[in-house]
Amino acid sequence: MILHTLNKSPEHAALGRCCETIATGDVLVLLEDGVYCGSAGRDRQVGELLAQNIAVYAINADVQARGLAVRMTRGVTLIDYEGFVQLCTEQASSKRWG
Amino acid sequence: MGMTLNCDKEGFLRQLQDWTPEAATQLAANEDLQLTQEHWEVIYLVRRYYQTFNISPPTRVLVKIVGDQLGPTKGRSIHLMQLFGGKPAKLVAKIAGLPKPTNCD
Amino acid sequence: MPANPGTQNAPSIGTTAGPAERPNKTLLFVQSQAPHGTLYGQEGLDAIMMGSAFTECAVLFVGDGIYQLLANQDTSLLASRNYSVSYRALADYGVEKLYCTEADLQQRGLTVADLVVTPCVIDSRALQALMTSFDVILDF
Amino acid sequence: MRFTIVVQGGPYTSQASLSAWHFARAVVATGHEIYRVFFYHDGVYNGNSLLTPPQDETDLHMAWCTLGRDHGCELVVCIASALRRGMLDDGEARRYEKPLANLNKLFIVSGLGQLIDGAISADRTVTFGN
Repeated sequence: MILHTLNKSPEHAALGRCCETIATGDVLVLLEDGVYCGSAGRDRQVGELLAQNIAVYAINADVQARGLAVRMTRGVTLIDYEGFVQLCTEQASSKRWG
Repeated sequence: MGMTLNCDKEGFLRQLQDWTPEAATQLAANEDLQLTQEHWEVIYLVRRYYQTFNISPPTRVLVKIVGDQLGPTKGRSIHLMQLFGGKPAKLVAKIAGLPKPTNCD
Repeated sequence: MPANPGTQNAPSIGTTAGPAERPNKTLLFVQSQAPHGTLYGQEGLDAIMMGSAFTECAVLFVGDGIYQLLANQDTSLLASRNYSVSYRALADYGVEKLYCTEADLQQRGLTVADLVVTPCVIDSRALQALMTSFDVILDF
Repeated sequence: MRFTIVVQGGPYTSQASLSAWHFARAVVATGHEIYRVFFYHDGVYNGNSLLTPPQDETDLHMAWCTLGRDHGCELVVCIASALRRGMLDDGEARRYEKPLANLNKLFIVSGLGQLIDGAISADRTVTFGN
């Protein structure tokens, strides 16, 4: 399965394209401005993914840097870069959306 | 004898628009190469290809298009190496007035 | 500048190492940017052409990436490289598999007749299967 | 596992190269191996030895150099991307008759074949761009 990375805020079409393409068993890692996609008020599409049991992660350093620590959607798992590496080893390939 | 061309240290034209058949003859002479009909058909083919597709073909692709357009006996790397030496795409680019290849392939 | 122990051992350039001894991984190149606004498309195409020297390669155009294939691009006034026509040479490089989605064409009011080459048009389910079927995805 | 990391973003323009650097360090820290870091597109600017950020900001260029030196991780800059953006090593500066070279010697200038080789030879390829 595929590890998808998304580094753009919900303003950008990358989120929609990612959500259309992501499949059951894939995982999504939000990084850089992508972490806004998992924050309160901006999380509609990420919420839909979570409802489909697609695992969504966000890079903690990006969340903290943007002041989003208390605003992240329940169900989005915060990870450090080591966790990111671990997820890469568990998925067959990776796809960048941005 | 020979015309004076504005070339860089490696013998590539600095300005591609300076290319003429006479320039090609001189560029080849600078490489101790005398152009025959078989050279010219490759030179013109490559220039046409560049003008059509905006790319200089690497040797692998050069072999294919020479084969497609000039016949299978000519579409072999040995034929192109006999004409243009060990790195045919690079020397063809130089003589045909195509952009200097990056040290990429 | 720091001392450099590594440069003397620089790998040989380009394609000198033959693909034969490598695992036969397949590559999917994804073009997602419109042409000319950024250089992603042009440099992505360079990578595709290089990839074709090594292994089986395919190209997927997503979103505005499909605009790279729009016919009638004339960059002479812009003084920029018109690499749209270079896509027509991809077959000579052995790259035959080009894909885009029906939705991306429709959203942009395009049909394959508007493009310089004819990609295979797929739906979003086939898109998932396509991405999964390649060993490596390279995004531009 | 062996990772190839592709960096397409320039330092101090987007976050891509900072993310890639954090990721690269984590690869090493978790006992995995970096097969190659390939700098493409604006990513080639990471090799610029003239980068001079303020002292209280992360020096990304030096950060890459440290990674390359301490972990023997191969830092490869795409030659075509580098030349058109004015990133030259000594050899290319001579070849193109340019007055100076600005690419740090810890970075290797090589062809796009190294990107493809990296993608084929590593177990995983991860791309960072903007």
